[in-house]
Amino acid sequence: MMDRVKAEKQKIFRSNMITFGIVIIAYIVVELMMQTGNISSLFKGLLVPLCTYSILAVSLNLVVGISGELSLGHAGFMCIGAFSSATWSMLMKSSGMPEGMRFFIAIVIGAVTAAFFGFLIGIPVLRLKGDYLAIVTLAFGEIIKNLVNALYFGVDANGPHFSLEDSMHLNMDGGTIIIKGAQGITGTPKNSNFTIGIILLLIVLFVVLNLINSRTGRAVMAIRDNRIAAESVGLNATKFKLLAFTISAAIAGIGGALYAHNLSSLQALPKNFGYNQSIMILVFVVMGGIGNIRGSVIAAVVLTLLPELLRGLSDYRMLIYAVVLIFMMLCTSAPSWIQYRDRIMMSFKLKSTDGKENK
Amino acid sequence: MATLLKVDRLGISFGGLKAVDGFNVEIEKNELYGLIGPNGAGKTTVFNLLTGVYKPTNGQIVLDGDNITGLDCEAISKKGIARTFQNIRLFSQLSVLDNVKVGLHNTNQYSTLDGIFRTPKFRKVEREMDEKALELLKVFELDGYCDYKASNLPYGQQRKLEIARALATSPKLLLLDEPAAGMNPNETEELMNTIRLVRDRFDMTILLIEHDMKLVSGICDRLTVLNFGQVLKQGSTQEVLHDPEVIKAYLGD
Amino acid sequence: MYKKQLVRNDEVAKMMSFISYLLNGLSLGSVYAIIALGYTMVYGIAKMLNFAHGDILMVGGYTAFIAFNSLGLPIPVAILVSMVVCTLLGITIEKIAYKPLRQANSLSVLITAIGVSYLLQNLAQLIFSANPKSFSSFVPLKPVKLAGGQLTISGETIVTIVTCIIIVAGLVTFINKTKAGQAMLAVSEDKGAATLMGVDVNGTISLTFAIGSALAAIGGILLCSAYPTLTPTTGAMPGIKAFVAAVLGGIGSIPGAFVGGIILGVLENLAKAYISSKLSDAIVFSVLIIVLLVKPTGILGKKIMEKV
Amino acid sequence: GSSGSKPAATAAAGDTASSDGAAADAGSASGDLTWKIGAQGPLTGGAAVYGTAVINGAKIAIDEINEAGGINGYKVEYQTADDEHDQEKAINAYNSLKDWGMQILIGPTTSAPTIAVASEAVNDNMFLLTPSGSAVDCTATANAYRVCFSDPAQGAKSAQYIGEHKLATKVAILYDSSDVYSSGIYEAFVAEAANQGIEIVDTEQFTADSKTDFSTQLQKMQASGAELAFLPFYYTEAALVLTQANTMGFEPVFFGVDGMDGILDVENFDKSLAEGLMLLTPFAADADDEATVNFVTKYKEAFGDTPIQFAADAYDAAYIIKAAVEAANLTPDKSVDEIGTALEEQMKTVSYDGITGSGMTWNENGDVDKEPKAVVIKDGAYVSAE
Amino acid sequence: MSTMLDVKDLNVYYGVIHALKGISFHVDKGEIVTLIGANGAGKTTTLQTITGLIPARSGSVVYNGKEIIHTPGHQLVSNGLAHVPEGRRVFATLSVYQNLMLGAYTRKDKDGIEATLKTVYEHFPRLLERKNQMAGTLSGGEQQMLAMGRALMSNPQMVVLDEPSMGLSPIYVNEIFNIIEKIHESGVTVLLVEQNANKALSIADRAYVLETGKITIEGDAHELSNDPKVKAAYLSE
Ligand SMILES: Nc1ncnc2c1ncn2[C@@H]1O[C@H](COP(=O)(O)OP(=O)(O)OP(=O)(O)O)[C@@H](O)[C@H]1O
Ligand SMILES: Nc1ncnc2c1ncn2[C@@H]1O[C@H](COP(=O)(O)OP(=O)(O)OP(=O)(O)O)[C@@H](O)[C@H]1O
Ligand SMILES: [Mg+2]
Ligand SMILES: [Mg+2]
Repeated sequence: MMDRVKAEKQKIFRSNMITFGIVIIAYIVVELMMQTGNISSLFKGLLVPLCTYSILAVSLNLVVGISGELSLGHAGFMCIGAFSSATWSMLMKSSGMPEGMRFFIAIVIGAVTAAFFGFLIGIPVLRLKGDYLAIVTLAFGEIIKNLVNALYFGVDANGPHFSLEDSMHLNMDGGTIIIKGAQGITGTPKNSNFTIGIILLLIVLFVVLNLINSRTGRAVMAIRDNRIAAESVGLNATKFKLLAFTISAAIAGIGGALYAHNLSSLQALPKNFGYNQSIMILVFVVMGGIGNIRGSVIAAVVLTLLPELLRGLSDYRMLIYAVVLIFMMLCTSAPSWIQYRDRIMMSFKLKSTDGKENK
Repeated sequence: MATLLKVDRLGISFGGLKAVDGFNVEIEKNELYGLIGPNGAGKTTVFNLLTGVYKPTNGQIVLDGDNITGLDCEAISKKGIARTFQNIRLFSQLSVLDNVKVGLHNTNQYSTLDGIFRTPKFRKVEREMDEKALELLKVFELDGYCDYKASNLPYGQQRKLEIARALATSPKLLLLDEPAAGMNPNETEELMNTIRLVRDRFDMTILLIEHDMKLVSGICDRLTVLNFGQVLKQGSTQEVLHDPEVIKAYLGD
Repeated sequence: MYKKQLVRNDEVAKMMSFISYLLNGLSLGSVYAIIALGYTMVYGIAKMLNFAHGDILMVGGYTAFIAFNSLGLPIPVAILVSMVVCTLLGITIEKIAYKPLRQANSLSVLITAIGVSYLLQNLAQLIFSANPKSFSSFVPLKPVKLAGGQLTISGETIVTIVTCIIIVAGLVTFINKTKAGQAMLAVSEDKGAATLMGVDVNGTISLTFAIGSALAAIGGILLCSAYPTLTPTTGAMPGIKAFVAAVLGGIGSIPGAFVGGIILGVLENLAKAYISSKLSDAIVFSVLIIVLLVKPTGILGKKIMEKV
Repeated sequence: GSSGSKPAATAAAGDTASSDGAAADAGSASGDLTWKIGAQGPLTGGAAVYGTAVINGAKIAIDEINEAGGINGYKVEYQTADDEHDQEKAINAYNSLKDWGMQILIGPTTSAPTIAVASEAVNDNMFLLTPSGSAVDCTATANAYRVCFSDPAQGAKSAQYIGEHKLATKVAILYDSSDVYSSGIYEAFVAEAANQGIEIVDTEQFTADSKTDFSTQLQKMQASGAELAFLPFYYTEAALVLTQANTMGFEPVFFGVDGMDGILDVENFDKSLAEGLMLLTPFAADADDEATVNFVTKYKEAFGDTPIQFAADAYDAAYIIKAAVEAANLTPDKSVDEIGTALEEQMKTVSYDGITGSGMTWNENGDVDKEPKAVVIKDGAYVSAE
Repeated sequence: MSTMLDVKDLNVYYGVIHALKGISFHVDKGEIVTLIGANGAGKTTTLQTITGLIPARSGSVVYNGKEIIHTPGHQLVSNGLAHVPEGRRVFATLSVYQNLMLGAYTRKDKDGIEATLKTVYEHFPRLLERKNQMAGTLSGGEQQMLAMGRALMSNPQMVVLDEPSMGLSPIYVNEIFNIIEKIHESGVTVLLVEQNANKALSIADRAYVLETGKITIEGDAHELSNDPKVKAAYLSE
């Protein structure tokens, strides 16, 4: 039987390699296209966002798919990652620190800050179940957005100043204001690029895929499948849920850092850090298959490209996008559609082995 | 013989209902002990109290000299009680093998970072886990299904997998809640052999709930009969099963 | 003496403003409540978060606007037309977009609902343009002045609260006393077992959507009467707030939706008045979180026991 | 006050081939060569009103320009893109326009996207003239200019106006704390108010997520004894604010900013609620000068609505570009970079009379210098406040 | 004797899994017929297909002379077909009483319902004791009684029972079989799936043996209980 177990491991390994392969091949192809100039500005501009959303989708899948909790506030972690990393970059902008170093630290700061908040938020939130958990994460996301929108931050000779009122209340003595409430941060260095995006995506995939296929990942999935049984075999459900949540928040923070350093201005609008964005990320996860990491990446790419490809339809663009969204969901999840699909599949490979199909 | 489990005046109420009241039992090491009683007598509730799913309102539980009263599930599992559930609770999306490997979680350890970076330690421990898990599955003749999704197993197989998973935690005491439910007589017969085998091979102490009298009389050394949350009768299997009160309340004729 | 008088006047004034903040809160809260009722109905029975509920509300608003302002129909007829349109819309959406996914993962339906929400918003924009329309209040009542004019309760507030109470009472009676209501309870628990009881599951869910959507129409009209700007995104934010209200009250619970809505509205206004108007969202959401931590199934939510 | 003149370029280099038949000939003579001008703004979602206005306003101007023979003798092709009022989508929109071959951009419409796009476009040295991106940083890059006032300019000018005209000494402010535009004006207003002897008795905020119910904020403003309420936000919310203030009997002087323009044209809006509302705006749709009447009539004909300030800004933007291009004597065969360099240079000297101001000139920051008009609403119509 | 239920050539799939491979059998009016078979043989699937919970790929099910293969499941109840499902499926957050009343959902005769309720409480006094308890917190056996009682509330002409004795104490196993016989005596036709094949065969008129989706043996219940193959596979001595 050991060979069956080995074969199964081999299968997982192969599947992971395919995931990495797809990303790497996509990278090479795009780089080649860029070298030869065969690429539109639109597509070129989309490369970093594609990495960002892939990372976010993988991050959320860790919570929704692997840990089995519905989170509707993921954009909040992205927001924290974006603002904390951008603040760092702004502070260090004129410090003479090498750019690469500065950006690297910015990403780490984004991840760590988001992880910290993920942990903090996770402690109370993970006690809740199902839709209640969803609404509380949504609430947290909105709180974060609301606070960031009210936050003023500056530094002068006397050190840092904070205010939730307005820039006058910072009582600054010269110095620079970095975060200006709703006006956010402007002038963030544009450090993100496609190569860095892909590297980050690969790192995230490496961490998540290996995590899932390890003792820890198994524990998280066991708790998802049956919390009581998991506790009865000695797993600390809260600890593992929190672990998954925190790692997921850290990854979302990385996505946020990548996002922030791709645009020169950073504002917490409902569109980019509100619940709408959280839901968009959730759409990637569900569309790509809950728990399916590779699917998340593919769905994130397809669904980010789709509205851009539909630009030619002008007024009807978002309308058609909505219809396509509904249609795709029906195609991938409606049992009647799937049955139809299966039936067609079956007529191809008529009567293969019986028992194996149970798998 | 040494006493493994000693339960004293254990009780719990739900609202006004005293589901379990003044429950006592002493189980010896390596014993196969049966807990029987009419529907709703409180048998499953006793299991829930023993494993920390519910906190007892009074009484005390001592396992192998350790007072474990009031601990939570996780801690009790680490102390050495494992169980199966009346309504099967498997990790339905995981493979059969992984279900057992989750059971091995606390006995075979490596850190999350080992897992992420695939260190040699990870490889070594995973291999050990695979071997142990397969060994356990073999006992229940489930090794052939190791790569099936747990929810795709037939009902009887699922029950066996639950036992295998419980054994994986290397418990001192194994609790089985109606292991033969939904099995036909043949399957029940097989199960009895398996339970005996488990006891002998793993030197296990087993407390089981069952309504199938063939199984109970076939393998249990001693029995406790619960009725309305209280102990109605305790003693050797034959003695208890012939007790008129037990017959009246539980067995019928 | 004189000073004391001043202090007392000051206190009276403070009291008055407190009461009037409370009234503002009631007004907003009752609108949330009425929207939350529709949310909770659909969630409770069909077990889905219908994120398009807010947009059905918006359709209700536009329909009423057209019926009343463009076609010149009398108010009751306009309300009726709006309800009929929303009901049909709700049933149609359910049939086409949600029903095929009934057996699927509940997240799939959630995503589809989001698609429907986008669809409705964008359709509305194509048809009505993004320009706001000013809604004429459907409530003919004049504001009631109390305490010598220091307090004003708008007609909309009174009507909304009364409507809300009537609907809550009606729905509670409907569910507890009628067969269709019992059928809804059964469906909400276990669709398969409900079928075995002879309950027409599809019909019951359609009925739920019909009721929920009709409520959305009423909610839309009352929302737009109290806060009279109508745009294609009018329903989005109140929809989310109402969803929050429904959860706060205990999702699936009809009295809960009412309580949750009122509390949310009052909280929002008191936070604006006494703490910070820019942080009121954060404050409201924080309270929601605290309530749920103390009572994980909302204020009036049923505690779901999992028997082991 | 506004000049009643037809929009006309009085560029430093003087009129080139911009007039009539000759230009049309030139247009056809130059074969396929055309200008490619893009415009972008939110066309879907909550901010779609503004983007739509910009795109439509510019369209009217470009149609007129083409009818009159194009720019410098070349016809103009016009393409638009939706940016959903989002920085990232704005860059996508910009790039899609670039792929189409855009040489000059009118837009983006809203501030946050403008800042993002401007800093992206500066790499291409794409000249962009935002009709309405008012945050300071919108024109931080060399390639970006704007038609509207900057937020600080509006805020400061509003305070000055109130101070100079002694409209009130006790002022309460309500602004959208989640909006760049609104909070930018607010800050500048407060800074200037101190110089004008204005006492700010109450400051209230709302956010994009809570803009249904303003009653509590209004109540506090009322209680503060404010004589004037400063409302630096868009008319969509203002319509609601005025309705609610009316219900509770709060009747100070309401003072708005350019975003308030359009309030009278909200379908079915009770105009009496806006009676006495003052706003500093460079544009009023019912001004009776020939140029405005021409624009408003055409706009209504084409799109069914009365144009708001955004549309007027965009309309002017197209003509300003025309003026600058012709002043620099550019032709469409030039590269984006060449056009950008030339226009950036030209903008510093160009002067333009449009429907949103006369004698507009630009400084090197890209900010426009023009006088706002103070208008007040009387009998459901704008009249000059002076 | 007229045929109550006639199943012909029934094929059912779960996705690609062929769960029922063209099975045919019939139940006559007033009979008790039992279906026995190992775990996963397809017994539950058969019952669920008959009562419309699972769609069939092909085949026919005639009930009371009417083809019902395409009849929505809920309409069968008012035609007198009741189903006690596997796993009890009680409405967990509703009270015992509410559960029972839902059993009578299709009935309109108030007095009749009252009378049936009384008999159900007589069969299962425990349910009367617990009539206000949330069904989800009942013990396993109590839930089984509730499921049975609920089915009886519809006053059926025919019941299909899926392992009604599962999880019941010996006393109640006997009791359940007594009740099945009583119901049968009152004129109800019974199709019974049981693991407790000894008991099932002892009260049944006829029986079918199901093996991996196919009917392999059929015949008189008494004869089957003496059939060596059946004895070896399904019966205890
Ligand atoms: N969480 C709970 N809340 C309320 N009552 C409960 C709860 N859990 C169990 N009970 C009640 O306690 C009694 C004992 O239940 P328990 O499940 O222990 O019975 P049991 O002996 O296992 O019966 P069975 O053999 O039918 O499984 C039952 O009457 C049940 O209704
Ligand atoms: N929902 C499902 N999806 C996929 N396969 C299923 C499903 N339900 C049942 N099966 C498979 O169909 C076959 C028949 O199952 P069924 O439940 O009808 O068996 P059964 O005879 O009732 O067994 P038991 O005695 O365990 O209740 C089994 O192989 C089972 O694994
Ligand atoms: Mg039990
Ligand atoms: Mg079965």
